[in-house]
Amino acid sequence: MNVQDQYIINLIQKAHRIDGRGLEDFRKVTLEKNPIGQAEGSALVQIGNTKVVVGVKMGVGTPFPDTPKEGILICNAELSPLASPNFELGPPGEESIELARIIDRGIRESKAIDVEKLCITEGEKVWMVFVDIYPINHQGNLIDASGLAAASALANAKMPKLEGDKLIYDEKKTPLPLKELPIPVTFAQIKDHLVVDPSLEEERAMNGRITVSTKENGNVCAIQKGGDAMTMANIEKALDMSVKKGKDLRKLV
Amino acid sequence: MNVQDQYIINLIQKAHRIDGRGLEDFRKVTLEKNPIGQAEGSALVQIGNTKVVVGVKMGVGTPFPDTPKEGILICNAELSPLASPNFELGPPGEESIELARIIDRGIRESKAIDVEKLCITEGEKVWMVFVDIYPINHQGNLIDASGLAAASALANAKMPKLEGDKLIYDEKKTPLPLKELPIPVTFAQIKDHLVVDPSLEEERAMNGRITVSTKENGNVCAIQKGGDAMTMANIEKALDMSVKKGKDLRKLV
Amino acid sequence: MNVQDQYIINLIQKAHRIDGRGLEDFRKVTLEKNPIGQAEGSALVQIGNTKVVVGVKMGVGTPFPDTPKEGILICNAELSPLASPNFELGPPGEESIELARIIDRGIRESKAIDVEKLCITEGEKVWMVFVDIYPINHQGNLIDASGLAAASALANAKMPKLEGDKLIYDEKKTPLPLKELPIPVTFAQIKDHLVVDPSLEEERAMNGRITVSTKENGNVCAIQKGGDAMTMANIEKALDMSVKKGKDLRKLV
Amino acid sequence: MSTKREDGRGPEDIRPIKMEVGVIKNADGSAMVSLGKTVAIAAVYGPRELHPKHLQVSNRARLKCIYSMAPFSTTERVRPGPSRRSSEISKVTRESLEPALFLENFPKTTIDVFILIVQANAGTRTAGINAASLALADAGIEMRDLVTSVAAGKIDGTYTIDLAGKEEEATDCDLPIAYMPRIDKITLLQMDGDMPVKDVKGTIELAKKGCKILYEEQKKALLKKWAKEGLE
Amino acid sequence: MSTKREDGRGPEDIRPIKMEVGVIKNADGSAMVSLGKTVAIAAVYGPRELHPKHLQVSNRARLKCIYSMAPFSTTERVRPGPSRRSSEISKVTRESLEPALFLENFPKTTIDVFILIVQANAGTRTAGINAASLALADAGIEMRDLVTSVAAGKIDGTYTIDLAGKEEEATDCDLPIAYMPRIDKITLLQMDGDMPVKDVKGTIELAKKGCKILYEEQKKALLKKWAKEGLE
Amino acid sequence: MSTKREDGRGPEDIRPIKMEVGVIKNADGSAMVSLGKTVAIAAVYGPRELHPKHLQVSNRARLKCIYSMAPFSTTERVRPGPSRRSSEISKVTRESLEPALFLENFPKTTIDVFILIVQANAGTRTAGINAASLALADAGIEMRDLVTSVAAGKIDGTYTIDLAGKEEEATDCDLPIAYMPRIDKITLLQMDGDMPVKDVKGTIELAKKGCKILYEEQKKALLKKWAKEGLE
Repeated sequence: MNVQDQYIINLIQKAHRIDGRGLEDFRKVTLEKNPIGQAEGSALVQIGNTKVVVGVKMGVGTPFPDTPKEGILICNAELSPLASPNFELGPPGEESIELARIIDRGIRESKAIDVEKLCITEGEKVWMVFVDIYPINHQGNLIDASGLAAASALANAKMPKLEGDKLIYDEKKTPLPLKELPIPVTFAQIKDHLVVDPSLEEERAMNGRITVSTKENGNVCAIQKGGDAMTMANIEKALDMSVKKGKDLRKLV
Repeated sequence: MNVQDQYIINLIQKAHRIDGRGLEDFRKVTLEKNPIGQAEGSALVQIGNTKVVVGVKMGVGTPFPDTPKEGILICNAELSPLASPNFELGPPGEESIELARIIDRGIRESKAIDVEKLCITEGEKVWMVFVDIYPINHQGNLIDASGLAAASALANAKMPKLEGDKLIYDEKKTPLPLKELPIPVTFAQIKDHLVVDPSLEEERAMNGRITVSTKENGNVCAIQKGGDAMTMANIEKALDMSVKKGKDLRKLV
Repeated sequence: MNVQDQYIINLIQKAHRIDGRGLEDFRKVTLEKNPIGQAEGSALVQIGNTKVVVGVKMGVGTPFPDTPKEGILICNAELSPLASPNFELGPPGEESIELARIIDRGIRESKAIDVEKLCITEGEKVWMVFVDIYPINHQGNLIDASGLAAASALANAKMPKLEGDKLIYDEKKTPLPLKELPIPVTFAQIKDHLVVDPSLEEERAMNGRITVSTKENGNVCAIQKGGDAMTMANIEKALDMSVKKGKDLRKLV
Repeated sequence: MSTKREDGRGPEDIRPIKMEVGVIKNADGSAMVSLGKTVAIAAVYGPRELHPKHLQVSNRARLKCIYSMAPFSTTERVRPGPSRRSSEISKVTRESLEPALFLENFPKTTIDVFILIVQANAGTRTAGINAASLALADAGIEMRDLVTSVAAGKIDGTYTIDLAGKEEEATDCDLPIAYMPRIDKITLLQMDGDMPVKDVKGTIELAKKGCKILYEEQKKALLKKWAKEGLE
Repeated sequence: MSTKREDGRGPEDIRPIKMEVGVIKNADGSAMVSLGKTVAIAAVYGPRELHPKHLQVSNRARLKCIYSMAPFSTTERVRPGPSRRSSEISKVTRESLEPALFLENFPKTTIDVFILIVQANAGTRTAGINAASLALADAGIEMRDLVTSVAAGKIDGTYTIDLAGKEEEATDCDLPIAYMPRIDKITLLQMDGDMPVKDVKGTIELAKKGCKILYEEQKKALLKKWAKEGLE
Repeated sequence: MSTKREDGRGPEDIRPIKMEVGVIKNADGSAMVSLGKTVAIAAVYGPRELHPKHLQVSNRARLKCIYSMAPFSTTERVRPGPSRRSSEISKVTRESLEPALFLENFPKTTIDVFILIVQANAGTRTAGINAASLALADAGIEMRDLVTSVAAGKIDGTYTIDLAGKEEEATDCDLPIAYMPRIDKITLLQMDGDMPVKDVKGTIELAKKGCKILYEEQKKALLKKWAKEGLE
C-alpha cells in the first residue's frame, strides 16, 4: 500500500475524502447530447476529469434463433491507451468486457429498448443497435460515466431510414423505441466506509466496489460487485443510495 | 536425460517397466457410458490415472461443396491446464491438434459414421457431429483414452429430433448411424523395446511413439508415428499387437 | 549508424553505389511467366538477388453492397521468414500490409482490371481475384519486384470456367479482362541523392523512400512515400524518372 | 409459503449436492461439485513460480482464475475458447476467492485456478466457485474462510434458492452471491432482473442462508478426504 | 478559376478549423483537431520506459503510432480493432512524425502516440497527423518543426484543397501530404488517382500551401495553451 | 503386374524428380524439390540464438519446422496462415528431421526450417521433408543421414509408389514415410486408409524402396552444389 492510499484511508475514517467531497457527493457531472454527427445518437459525459463518449450506431442483421422477433443490442467498450497510461493495446481485456457487460445488462434487464419494435421481418431481419463506449480520459468511475452516456445516446438516437435492403443514413427521423432509462451508480468501500462516485485515487485505495443500476420507478435492474469482500451493511447502504443518486443523474439525460 | 528416464531405460533392457507391468500390458482401463446428461453421447475413460471425457454434440449446418450429401464430423481436443502442469492456456497447440486429428482420422478412414445418412437436404443441410475431447488428468497415453472414449460416445449417442428448422434436444431417440468402432492403440519405443500404453513417465523416456487404429475386422485404418526414429521391427510388432489390443478394448465400448 | 551504412553514404556523395551501378540503374531484372501450374496466372520476378513469386487465383463471391456490379480484387503479401532472417512468423505486420496495399492501389487506381466484366449476377455473384505476393528472397526493393510480377501474373491469367455454381479449373481459356498494366518504381533517398531500385544494403542506409506507379500513358496512378523526410526536388525527380523506368519494365510483362 | 417447484423442491431447498475433493491427481488441489445436473470441476496449481518474470508481483502472489465450459455441457454446443461471458465470470470468480487468501504470503508466485463446467443446468458460476474454494483448501493453501456460493431469486412472490431449469425465466431476478460464512462477508454479488430494493435485500438474505448449507457440505467433503489421507 | 464547391468553399479554402491542445488530462500531451465534420484527437505518452526490455533500442527512443477510428465515427459502423487500412495509416503516420523528433535524445524509451478519429468525413489521416504533432509539442518533446498535413486533388481542372464529402469521388486524385514548413521537407506523400506527372506536382504545391495555413493555426493553439498555463 | 498409371508410370516409378540446392541466398541452407507437379522449397536459418531467452534449452538446440502452402499452390485458393492440417504437418516434419541431427551440439540455439509448398499435386509433406533435409545439409549442419521421404499405397491390388492426381482416391491407403536409408530407421509414418496389417507392411517396404531412389537424387543435388562452390 502506498502513501496516497494510506492517506485516503486515514481521511475516510474521519469521513473525509481526498478531494473534499462528502461521502455521498458526486463530482461535477456534465452531459453533452449528440456531439457526434455521424452517430445515430451520442453523448459526451464528464464526471470530474473522467470523460467518456458513447455512440449508438444501427444496422440490419439476422435475429438470434431463439428470439426471432427481437432486435439485437450489442454493447462494446474500448479502453484505449489514449485515455490512461494504465490501458494497453490489444483485444478487450477483463476490465473492458466487464464494463461493457454491466452497461449491457442495465439496458437489457430494465427492458430499456423495446426490442420487439426493432423486428423488420420475423426470423429474418431485425435492427441491430450498437452501443460503443469510448473513455477519453479515465479518472475513476468509468461505469457511471459510461452508463449515463449510454442512456443519453439511446434517448437521443434517431433511426436511419430503411428502403428495401438499403439504409439511408441521411434521413434519420424516428427515435429509437425506448421505454426506460437505466442509470448505474457506483460505490467504493474504503476501509469500512462507503463513498459514491470514486475517483481514480479512491479506486486504488478501495477494498470493494459495487454498482447498482436502477429504473425510473426505483427498481433495481442490475448489480455488479467488484474487488474485495463487502459487509452486508455497505451493500444495503449502496442499494438505498443508488435509487436517489440514479434519479439525480437521470435528470441530465 | 534425468534420473527417472535413465531408470526406466535400464529397467526396460531387462524387459521390466517402472510400474511393474509386462511390456504388452495396459494399465487398468475403465469406461463409464454417457456420464454427461446434456451431451448426445459421452464417455469417461480412465487408463490408470489418465482420465479423459469425450462428449458428442450434434447440430445442423451446410455441407462442404465437394460432399453435398454427407454429414460433417468435427473432432476437437482441449488440453486444458486443469489436467496437467504441462498444459498451457491459449489456442490449440501442435499437441492438441495432433491428438484431435488422430482420433478424427481413425473415425473418418474406418467410415465409422455413415455420413450419407446424416444428409438432411442435399447441398443445403446436413447433420454436424462434434466430438470434443477433454482430458481431465494426463498421466500418459491420452490418445488411446481419447479414442476409446470417442468410440463409446459415438456408439451411445442419440440424435436430437429435427422439427423444421428447430432441434428438439429433449427428445433424443435415434442412435447415430454407426458402422464401425475404430480403436487406436499406442506404443512407445524405449531404447529398442516396444511397450504398449505408455505412462507419462514412459512417454518422457521414450524415443519413439506409434499409434495404430484398427477396425473390427482387424484392418488398419490410421497410423501416426511420433517422436524419434523407429526400427522396422518395432513398427511391425506394433502393427501386429494393435489388432489384438484393439479387440480387447473394443469390448468395453 | 554502422560502417556499411556510412560507406554507402560516403560513396553516394561521389554519385557511386556500393554495387557499382549508376544512380538511375536497375539491377538485372528477369521475369518468368506462369511458373505455377495451379495458379490462374503467375510470375516469378528476380531483381538482382531479390526473388518474388506472385500467383493469381480466382473464385466466386458476393459483391460489396456499394458496388453490386463489380468483381472484387484482393491483394495479399506474405513476408515469410523463409525469405529473410528479418521476417518473422505471425499475422501480417505493417510492412507486409503496406506492400500489399501499394500493389493493390496501383491496380485499383489505374483501373487495370475491368471489374464490371467480373460481375456474374448483379448484387449476388461476382468473380474474386486474389493476388498473392510471396517473396522468396529479400535483397531489397520488394515493391517493384512484387508490382512487376503482379502485372505479369494478371496479364497472363486465364479464368476458370463457371458451370452453374461450380468452377471448372481444368478448363481455363478466357483471359482476365485487363485494361492497363500499372508498374511501380521505387527510389531511395540516400543523404540527399536519389537512386532507383535500392538494394537491401541501400535500404538500410537510406533516409527516405518513394514509390511511383505509372500507367502506359505515363499517368501516375499511385504514390507511396516511406521512411524519413524528402525534399521536393527529389520527389519531382522520382516522379519524372518513374515514367521512363516504368516503360522499360512494362516491356518485360 | 408452500409452493412446490418443478423438481419438487421447497423454495429454500438446494438441489441434490455432491462434493468430492482430490479428483485430479496432477493438481495441487482439486474438487468436483455437482448441484443437480450442474457439475463443475476445479483444479489448483500453485503457489508456483510465475513466468515470464516481469509479471511477478514483488510482495504477493497473483491469483489467476479461468472459468470455461466444456462444449458438450449445454443443450447447444458451446464453442471452445474464451468468450466475453467466460471472461467476466473468470474475473468475478477471482474477486470472490481472493478475499479468502493470504496472497502476501507467497510473493512472486502465481496460484492458478482452473474451473471446467462439465454439465450445465443453471448456477455454473456458483458451482465453480464452490469447487474452486474446495480445491484451494485441498491444495493446502491457508484461507481466512471457505468461500461458498449460490444464487437466489423471487418466483411468484416467494424468495427461492438455487434456481434451476426454467426457473431462470420465471424469477424476478437472478442473484448469485459468494459468501464467507464465518467472517460474514460477501465476495460475489451480481444481479440481473427487476425488483425493488427491499426484495433485493430479501433475496440476498436467503442466498446467505443457502450458502451456510453448502458450507457444511464443503467441510464434510474436506474431512472425508483428510480422513482418507490419514488412513493411507 | 472560381468554381464553387459543394460547401461553398473556394478551391484553396480549408474547411472550418478548430484546434485545441491539452484535451486529455492523463496524457503527457494531447490535442483535438477538427476540420469541418472530421474530428481527430491525439494523446502522447512518453518518453517512458519500454517494456519488455528486449524491444528497447540502445541509442534512441522508439516512436509508436496507433491510428484508429471510433465505431460511430462513420456512416456505417466500423468494427473496432486494427484493420489493414488502419495498420497502414499507423505506419505512414509514424513515418510522417519521426523526422520532426530527436529520438536519439531518449535512448531505450518509447514515445507512444494514439490517434482516435471521433468523427470522419474525409481527411482523417491528415487530421490525425495534425493532432498528433500538436500533442507531441504539448508533451514538451523537442521538435525540429511542427508537422502539418492536408490532402489536395484536382476537380474539373482545378487544383482543390482539403477534399470533403463527395469531392473524393469527383477528384482526379486524392493526395495527402505531411510537411514541415520551416524546414521545407515532406514527410508524408501518398496518392491514389490517375493524372499526369505535371498535375501531381501542381497538386503537391497546393497541398504545401494549405499546410502553411494549418501551421499558423497549430501555432495559435499551442500559444493559447501556453498562455493559459502562464496565467495559472 | 503391369498396370499402367494415369501418367504412364509403372507402380514403382516415381514422378520426374528435380532437386536444386541453394535456391534462397539469404538462408543458411536451402533447396527446391519437385516431384511432377508438386514443388516444395525449404530454407534453413541457424543454428542461431533463440529469443526470447526463456525458450532456450540449456543442453541442446531447438528445431523449429513450419510447413505452409502458398495460396496459389492448389486448385482452390488456400487461405494464408496456419491451419490445423499445416500445424500437424509441421509437427511430424520436425519429428521426421530431428533424429538426423545432433541438436546437443548447439545448446541454447534454434534451427529454423521453413517449408513452402509452391505447387501442390499430392505428396506435399514428403516433398517438403526431402527439401528440408537437403536444406539442412546445405546449411552445413552435421547429420546422421539424409532424411528422404515418399508416400505409397495399394491400387487395384498393386503396391504403388508416389501417388499423384486421382490416385489418392483410388488407393486403399495413403502412407507417407520418411526414412534414413543408411541407418535403416523410419522417422515419419502416417497412414490413412483401410487395409490388413500384411498390406501395410508391404506398402511400407515399397515406400522404403522409393526413398532409396530419392536418396540418390538428394546426394547428386548436394554434390552438384558443392562442385559448383569448389569451382568458385
